[in-house]
Amino acid sequence: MMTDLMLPKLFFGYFAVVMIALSVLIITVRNPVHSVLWMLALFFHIAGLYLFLNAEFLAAVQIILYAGAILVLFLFVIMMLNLKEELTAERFIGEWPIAIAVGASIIMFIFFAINKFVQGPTGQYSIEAIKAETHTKALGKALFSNYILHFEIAGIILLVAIVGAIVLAKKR
Amino acid sequence: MMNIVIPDLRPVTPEIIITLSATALLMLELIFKNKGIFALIGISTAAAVLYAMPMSYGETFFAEGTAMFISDNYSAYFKLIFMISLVLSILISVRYIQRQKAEYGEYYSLLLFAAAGMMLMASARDLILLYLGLELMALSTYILAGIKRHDIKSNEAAIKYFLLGAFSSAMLLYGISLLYGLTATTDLYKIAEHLKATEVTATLLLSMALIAVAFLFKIAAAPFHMWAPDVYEGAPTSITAFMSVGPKAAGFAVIGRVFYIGFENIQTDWTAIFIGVAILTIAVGNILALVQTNIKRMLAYSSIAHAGYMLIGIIPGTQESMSAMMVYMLIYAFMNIGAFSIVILLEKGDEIKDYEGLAKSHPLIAALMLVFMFSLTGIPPTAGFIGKFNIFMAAINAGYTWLVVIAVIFSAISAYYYLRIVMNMYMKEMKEEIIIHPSISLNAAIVLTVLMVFVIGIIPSIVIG
Amino acid sequence: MVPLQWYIGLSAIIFIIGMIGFLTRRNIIIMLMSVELMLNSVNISLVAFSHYLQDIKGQILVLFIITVAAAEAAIGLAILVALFKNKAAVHTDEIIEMKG
Amino acid sequence: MDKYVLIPLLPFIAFAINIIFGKKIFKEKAHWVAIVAVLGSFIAAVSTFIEVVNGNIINYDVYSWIVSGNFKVSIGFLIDQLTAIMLIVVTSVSLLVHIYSVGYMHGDKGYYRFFAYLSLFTFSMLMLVMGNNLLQMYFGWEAVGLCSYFLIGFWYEKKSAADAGKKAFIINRFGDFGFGIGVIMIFLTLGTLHYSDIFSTVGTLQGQTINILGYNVDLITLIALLLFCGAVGKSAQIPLHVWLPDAMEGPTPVSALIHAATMVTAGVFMVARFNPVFSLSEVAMGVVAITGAVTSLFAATIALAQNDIKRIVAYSTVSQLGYMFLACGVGAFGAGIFHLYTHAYFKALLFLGAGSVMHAMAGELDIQKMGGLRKHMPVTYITFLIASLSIAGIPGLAGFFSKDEILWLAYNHGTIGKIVWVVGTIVAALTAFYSFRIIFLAFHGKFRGTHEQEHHLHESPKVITVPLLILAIGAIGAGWVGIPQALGGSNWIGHFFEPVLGHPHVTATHAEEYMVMGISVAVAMTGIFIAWVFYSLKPEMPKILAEKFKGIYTTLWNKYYVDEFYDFIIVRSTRWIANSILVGVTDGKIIEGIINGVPAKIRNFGERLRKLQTGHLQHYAVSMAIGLFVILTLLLISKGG
Amino acid sequence: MQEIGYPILSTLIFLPIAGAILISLIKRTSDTFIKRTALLISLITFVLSVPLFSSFDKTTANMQFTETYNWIPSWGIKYALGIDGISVLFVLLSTLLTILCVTVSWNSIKDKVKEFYAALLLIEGAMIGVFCSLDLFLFYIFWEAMLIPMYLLIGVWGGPNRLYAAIKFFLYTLVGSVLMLVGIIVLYLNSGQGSERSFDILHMMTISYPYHIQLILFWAFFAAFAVKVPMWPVHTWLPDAHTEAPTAGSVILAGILIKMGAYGFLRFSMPLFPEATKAMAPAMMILSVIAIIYGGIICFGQTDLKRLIAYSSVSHMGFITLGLFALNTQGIQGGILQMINHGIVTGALFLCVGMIYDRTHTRQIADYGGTASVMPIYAAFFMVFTLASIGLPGTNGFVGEFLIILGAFTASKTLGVLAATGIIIGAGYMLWLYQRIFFMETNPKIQGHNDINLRELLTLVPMIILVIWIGIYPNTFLSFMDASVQNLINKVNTAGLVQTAQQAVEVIK
Repeated sequence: MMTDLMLPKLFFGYFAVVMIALSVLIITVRNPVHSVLWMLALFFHIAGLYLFLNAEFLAAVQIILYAGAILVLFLFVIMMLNLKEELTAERFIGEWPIAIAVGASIIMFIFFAINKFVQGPTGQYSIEAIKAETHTKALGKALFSNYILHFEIAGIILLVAIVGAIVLAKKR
Repeated sequence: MMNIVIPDLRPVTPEIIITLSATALLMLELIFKNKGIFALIGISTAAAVLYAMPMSYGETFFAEGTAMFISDNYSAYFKLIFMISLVLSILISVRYIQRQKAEYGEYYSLLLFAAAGMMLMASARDLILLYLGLELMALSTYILAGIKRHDIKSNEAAIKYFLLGAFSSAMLLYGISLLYGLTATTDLYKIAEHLKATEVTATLLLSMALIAVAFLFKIAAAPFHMWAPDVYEGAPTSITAFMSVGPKAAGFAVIGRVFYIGFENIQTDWTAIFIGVAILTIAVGNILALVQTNIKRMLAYSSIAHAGYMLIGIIPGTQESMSAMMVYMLIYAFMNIGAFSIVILLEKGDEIKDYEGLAKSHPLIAALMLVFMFSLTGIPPTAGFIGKFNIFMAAINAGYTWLVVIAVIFSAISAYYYLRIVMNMYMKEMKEEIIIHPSISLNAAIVLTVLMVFVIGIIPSIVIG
Repeated sequence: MVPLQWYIGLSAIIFIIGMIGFLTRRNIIIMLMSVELMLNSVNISLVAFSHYLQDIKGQILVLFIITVAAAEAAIGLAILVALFKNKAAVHTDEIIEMKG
Repeated sequence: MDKYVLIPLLPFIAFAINIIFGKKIFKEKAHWVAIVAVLGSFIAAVSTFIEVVNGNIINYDVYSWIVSGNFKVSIGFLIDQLTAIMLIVVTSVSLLVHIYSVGYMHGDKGYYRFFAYLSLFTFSMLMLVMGNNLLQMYFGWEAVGLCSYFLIGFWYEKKSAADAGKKAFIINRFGDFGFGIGVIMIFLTLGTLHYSDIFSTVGTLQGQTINILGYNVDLITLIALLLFCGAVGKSAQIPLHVWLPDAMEGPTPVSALIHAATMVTAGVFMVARFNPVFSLSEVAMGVVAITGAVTSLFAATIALAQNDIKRIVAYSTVSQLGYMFLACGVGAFGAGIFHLYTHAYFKALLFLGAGSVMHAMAGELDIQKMGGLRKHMPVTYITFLIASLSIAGIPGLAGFFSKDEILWLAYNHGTIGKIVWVVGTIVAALTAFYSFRIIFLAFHGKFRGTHEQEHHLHESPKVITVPLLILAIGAIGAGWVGIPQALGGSNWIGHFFEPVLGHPHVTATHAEEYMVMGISVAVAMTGIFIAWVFYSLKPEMPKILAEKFKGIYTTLWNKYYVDEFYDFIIVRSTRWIANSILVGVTDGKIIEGIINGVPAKIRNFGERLRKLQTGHLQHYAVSMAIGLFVILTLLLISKGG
Repeated sequence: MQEIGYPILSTLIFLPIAGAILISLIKRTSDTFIKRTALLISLITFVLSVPLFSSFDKTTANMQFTETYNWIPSWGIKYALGIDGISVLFVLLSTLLTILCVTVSWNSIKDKVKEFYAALLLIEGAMIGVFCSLDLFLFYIFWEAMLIPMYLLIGVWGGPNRLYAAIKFFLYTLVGSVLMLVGIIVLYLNSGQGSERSFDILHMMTISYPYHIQLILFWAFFAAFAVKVPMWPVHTWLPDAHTEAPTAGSVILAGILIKMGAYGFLRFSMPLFPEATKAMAPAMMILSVIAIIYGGIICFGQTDLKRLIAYSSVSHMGFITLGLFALNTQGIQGGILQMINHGIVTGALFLCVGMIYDRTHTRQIADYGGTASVMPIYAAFFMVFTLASIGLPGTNGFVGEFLIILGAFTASKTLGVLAATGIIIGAGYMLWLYQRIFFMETNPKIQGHNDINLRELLTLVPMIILVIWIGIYPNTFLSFMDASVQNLINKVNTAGLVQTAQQAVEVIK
C-alpha cells in the first residue's frame, strides 16, 4: 500500500527538486552557454514529468522541438556574441533586490491563492479513454476537428516568424 | 472510423481573405518591384473584408457544443476600426517607407497579418484562439516595429516591445492555465456558467489579475504603459500610427469580451482594478505628455491618456458605455492617425520645435494639424469632443460622476501640451526651412481623416446609436 | 497519488523563478530563456490540469504554446541579431537610447 | 415746442454747434452763438418769471426717461416761485459773464471751447433748477459738476489746473454718493421721485425708523441728511469745502458764474426745494444750521490770512454759502434763497472786478503786490467798492437786506437760532474786514508791484466794464424787493416765496429787529474800520500781529491743513493699498501664485515622473510586476480569499 | 411676431463662418481685397441682423425667430435657435462691434491678414450662436468653439507677452467650461422626468430639479460663467488677455465675450436652478461687490493703459453680476442694459487705445501726457467714453449703474451702499487716467502725431451715438427686455413654492 502510495510522491519530489534547482541555475550562472545546457537538462526533466502525467506525445514534442530546435537556435546566437567579455560582465541589474522582493511577494500571493484551489469538473478524457485510443491520436483528432482553425493560425504564426526572421536578419 | 467534422467556415471568411492576401503578397514580392501595387492590394483586401463582413455573421467551431469563434456586431465594429487603421496606415506608409529605406513587400503582408490577428482577437470566444490571435498580432507588430533594421532606435523599440510583450503574454498564459484548472474549459461562456455556479476563490482572482495585466499591457495602461513611449518613438512613424490604434483597439475588444462574459460574476473586483488603473493612466499620460519635447513621445503619452478615457467607458459596463468606448476608439483612430500623418508629411517632424513657424510656410498643413490637436483636446466642433462627451455621459449615467470630473480636469490640462504644438506653428518664428513630402496616398489619408474629424464632429449621428 | 496542488506549486515556483530571472538578468538572451522558463512552467501546470481534469484542451494549448514559443524565440533572436549588427550590445542597460 | 423747453435747449444747441463747428467755422466768432442762445433763454426766463408772478405754476413731463418695472422717472419741468427766481439769477448772470468773457478770453486758443462749455453749463444748471423730479436734478447736478470740471481745468496744460478740476469733480462725487443713496431711499420708501408726489406723501414717513448697524435711525432724518451730503459737496461746506478755493485755477468769469453765482448755490437750492422734507426733521435742520454756521465762520477766518485776491473772494463765497445754509437750517428758506439771489450779483461783481484787476496786472493775484489801483482803473474800483459794501451789509445795499433777514429770523429761532445768530454776527464783522482788506491793499496806498506792471496798468475795455456796471446796479438794487416791514418795506419777496418755502413764524418785536440790524451794521462798520486801521493807517500792524499769533496765523494761512489731511487719508492711502496690497500681494502673490503655481507644480512633478522612465526595459518590467503585486494585494486582502 | 423671408438666426451665425471660409480661399497677397471682403461680410451680417431690432415683438416673453431641427435624435439634441428680450440686444451688439473691429484693424494688422479676418468672422459666428442657442449641447459647442479663434487672435497678433496671455486665457476658460460640461450632462440625465430626455432648454425649464442637484449644478455652471465674466477671484486672466490682445481682440473680449458669462447666469443658472440661485444670490452679490471695489482700487496701481481699462472691466462686471443677482426688475434690467453699455463703452475705449497705440506703439501711461493739445478730436471722443464709464448722467453708464444700485439696494442696503462707493472710485481712476494722458504739458513722445482720420472717426461715431441714445432715452432698449425679465423673475420667485406647498400638505396629513 505504502509503496504505490509513496512511489509517485517520491518521483515527483525528485523531479520538483531537480527542476527548481535547474531553473535557479539557469537564471544565475554567468556563462550563457551553461545556462542553455542547464535548460536542456530541465527540458528533459519536464518531458519526464509529462510522461509521468501520461502525455507522451507532448513529452516527445518537448524534446524534439524545444530541446532540439529552440535551444540550438539559442546556442547559435550565443556563439555570435563575445563570450569573453560576457564572462567578466556584471550578471544582474543594479536593482535586483527589488526585483527579487517583488517576485517573492508575488509568489507568496500565488501560494495563498492556489491553496484555495478548487478544480473544475472532469471531462471524458479519462486516463483509460486516452489509453484506449493512443494519446497522439486523441490529441490529433481534437486538433484536426475542433481546433483546426487554431492549428492553421499556429501555422501562420510560424510563417510570420520565418518572414520576420528573414526581414530582420538577412543582409541586403 | 476517423470522423472528422469539417466545421462551417462561413463566419471566418474575412479572416481567411485577409490571411490569403497577406500570404499572396509574400509571393508577389518576388514578381513586382513596384511596391505601390502592394499598398493597392492591401487596401482592396480591406475593402473585401469589409464587404465580406455582413454575410459572415454567426458562430462556428463547435467543440462539445460550444462556439469558439463568434462574428457579431461587437466584433464587426472592431473589425471596422481595424480595417480603417489598416487602410490609413497603408496610405501613410507608401512614400514614407521609401524615405526610410524600409520598403519591403513583407511590410504590407505583416500589416495584414497583424490585422488578421486583431480580427481573431475580436471574434475569439475561446481563450486558446484568443491567445493565438494575440500572438499573431503581437509577433507581426514586433517585426514591424523593428523593420527599420539599420536604425538603432528601431531595433531598440523592437527588442523592448518584444521582451515585454513576451513577458506579458507569459502572464496571460499563466492566468489562462489557472482559469482552465478552475473551470476545465477555455470557452468564455462556459467559464462564465461555471463561475456562476461556484463561489469566488482567490485563485480565480489571481488568474483574473494576471489576465488583466496582460491586456492592460496591450492597451498601454499605467503602470503597464512604460514600453509605449519608447516603442512609439523608435518605430517607423507609420507603424507608430498603426500601433497606437490597432493593437489598442484589439486590446479593448478582448477586454470587453473576456471581462464582460468570462468574469461577469466578479465584475465588482475587476471594476475596482480598472477604476484605479484608469485614473492612474489618465494622470500619468497627461502629466508626462506635458514635459515631452519629441512629438512622437508626446503623442504616445497622449494615446496613453486616451486609453484612460476609454477605460472609463469600460468601467460602468453598461451597453451605453461600451458603445461609447467603441465610438471613441473609432474617432480616436481618425484623429490620431491624422496627427501622425502630418508628422510623416514633414521631412523632419519628430521634435516639437520642428513645427515652429509652420503656419507661415505651410498654412494649410498648420491648419490641419491645428484641427487634429484641438480634436485630441476634445474641443467642439471636432470629433474628439463627441467622443469624450459620449463616454462621459455614459459614465455619469452609470453614477461615476466623480471619475468623470477627474477625467475632465485632466483633459483640460491636456489642452496645454496640444496647444504647445499650435503655439509653435502659429506664434513662433521659423528657425529653418521646412521641407514636406506630399504624395497622393498621404494626402488622401490626411483629407480622409480631417474630413471624418469634422463630419463626426458635426453630424455625430453617423457613428452613435 | 500526487495531489494536484503540488504540480501547481511547482509550476508557480518555476514561473516566479523565470520572472525573477527576467527581472534581474542583464543579458537579453538569458531574459529570453527566462521567458521560456515561464512558458514551461505554464505548460507543466496545464498538463497537470488536463491530466487531473481528464480533459485534453489543456494539452492542446500546451502544443500551441510550444509552437508560439518557437516563433517567439525565432523573432526575438532575429531582432537581437539586427540590434547586434548595429550596436554590439546584448545587455539591457546598453540600449537606453530612448527614455523620459 | 414751448418756451419752457427752449430755456435749457437754446444753450445746449449753442454748445452742440460750438463744440462741433466752433474750431473750424466760428473761431473768434464763437461767442455770438453762445450769447444769442443765452440771451434767448434769458428772455424766455423773464417772461416765464412774469407768468409765475401772476400765479401760474408750471409742472409737466416732457417725456418718460427711464422705465423699469415699477420704477418710472421722466424728464419734466416744475417752474414755481423758487425755480423762477433761480431762472432769473442763472440766465442773467450767465448772460453777463458771457459778455464779459468776450473781452476777458480774447485771443485764447480755446476760445470756442470756452463758450461751448459756458453754454453747456448754462444748460445743465437750468436742467437742475427746472427739473420736476429728483433724478433730473441729479442729472443737472452731475452735469454742472462736469462743466466746472471742464472749466476749472480749462487751461489743462497747467498741472495745478488739471488737478483742481479733478479734485472738484471727485470731491463732489463724495457728496453725490450720499445724494444718490438719498434718492434711492426716497424711491424705496415713497415709490416715486417726482417732487409733487414726494412732498404730498413724505408726511406718511413721520416716526418711521430704519435699522442701520443696530441703531434705529429716523427715516426722514436719514433721507434729509443723505440729500444734504450732496448739498455739502456742491456748495463746498465743511468738510467738503476744499475744492472751491482750488477751483480758482479756472478763468475768472468761470469763478464768477459757477463758483460764486450759480452752481455752488445749487446745494442751497436743493435744501430749499426739499424744505417739506427737511422741516419734518429737527435733527436734520439742526445739522444744516450748524454746518452752515461753522462753515461760514471757518471760511471767513481763513479768508483773513490769504493774499491771493481770488482765493479771498472764494473763501468769502464759502462763508456766504454757509450763511445761506444757516438760514435754511433755522427754517428761513426764503431768506436763504433771498441771500442766494443777492449774493449772486455782488459776488459775481467781486469776481469780475478781481478779473478786471488781474487783466490789468497781467495775471498778478497777490494783493500785497498791488496798491493805488483806484487812480488807474476807476470803474473797476467803484464797482468793486459797491460790491464790498454790499457784502459787508451796509444798509441800503442788496447784501444788507438779505443778510439782515437771515440774522433776524435766526434770532427768532429758539436756542440753535440764538447760537447761529451770534456766529452770523461775528462772521459779518470778519466779512467786512477781509473785504475791505482787499480794497485798502489793492486800490489804496501806492503801487507795490514791478515797474513794467505799473505802466501796463490800464482800465479794462468796455466789454468788461459794462457788465461790471450792470452787476453793480444789481448789487445795489437787488435787495430792494425784500425790504422788511420794519423799514416800511413790504418784504415782497418773502411773501412771493411763501407758497413754496413757507414763512417762519416771527415772535419777537420790531424793537428787537432794530436791535439786530443795529448790531450787524455796527459790527460791519467796526470791521471796515479795523481794516482801514490795519492796511491804510498803520500798515505794519498786521505783521506785528502775525508775529504775535504765529501759530494761529500759519494755521489760517495753511487753511487749517485740511487739504494735507485729505491728501494723506484718501489719495495716498488708496494708491498705497492699490500698489502694495492689491497689485503686490492679493493679485500678484496669492491669486496669480495659485494660477501659475499649480501648473508649475504639475510640470515639475512631470519632470520628476519622467526620471522613472529610464529607458531600461527591466525597470519597465519591474513596474509591471509591481503593478501586478499591488493589484493582487488589493484583491486578495480585500477578499481575504 | 412678423415673419422674415429667411431663417435669420442661422443666417447670422453661418454667414460670417462662410465668410471666413471664403476669405481663407483668397490669395494671401491681395490684402486689401481680403479686408474689403471681411468688411463687406460684416456689414451684410449687420444689415441682416437689423430685422431683429425692427420686427421684434416686445410684448411677449417667448422665444422669437425660432428655428428647430432634429440634430442628434439618439441624444435628444436639437438644432434649436431663438432669441428673447434678454439675448436680442447682444446679437445686435455682436454684429455691430464686428464691423468696428474690422475697420479698426485695417492698418494695424499686417501679418497673416487672411487668418486674422477669418478668425474674427469665426468668432462673430460663434458668439451669435452662443446667444441664439436654445439647446444646451449646441450652446456648449459654440461656447467652446469660440475659444479656438480667440486663442489664436490673442496668441498670434498680440503683444510681447502674448503666448502666456493666450494659454492662460484658454486654460482658465477651459477648466471652467469642462466642469460646466459635466453639469450639462447631469442636467440632461435628470431632464427625463416624465418625458424624453433632451438638451432643450425650454423643456428643461419646465422641470423642477431637486434642491441638492440644483445646488451642485449651480456651482458647476458657476465655474464656467464666473471665469468668463470674470468674477473675483478668478479675474486674473482678463488683464493679461486684454493687455496682450490686439485691439480687435480686446474689443471682442470686452464687448461680447465676457458678457457671455453674465448671459449664462441669466439664461441657464437662474431659470434652471431657481432655488439654488435664490440661496446663492447673497454669496454672488458679495463676490460682485468685492469685484467692484477691488477692481476699482487696483486700477490706481496700474501703469499700463490697457491693463487699467481691463481692471475697470472687472469692476464694471462686478456691477453687472450684482444687478443680476439682486433678482429684481431694476437689478436685472439694469444688469442687462449695463452689459450692453459696458460692451459699447469699454469696447470704444479699447478702440481708442488701439488707435493711439497704432501711432505711439506704447501702452505705458507714463509715455503720454498733453495729448489733448496734439489730438483734440480724439481727446473729445475719449472724454465722452470716460464719462460714460464713470456713469455720468446723460450717458448710458448712468442709467445702467443707477438701476443696478437701485436693485441691489432693494435686495440688500449694505451691499447697495458698498456698490455705490464704486462710483466714486471709478471717477477717481478714470479721471486720473484721463489727466495723465491728455492733460498737462505735452510729452515729447507723442509730439507730432496727427489726429484721428476719417476711418477712425467713423469707427467711433456709432459708439458715441449709442452712448448718448441710451443715456437720454434708454426705454428703447429697456422695453426689449421687459417681458422676458418679468417672466424670469416670476420663474425664480415662484420656484419651490409648489414643493413647499406639497410638503405642507404632507405635514397636515
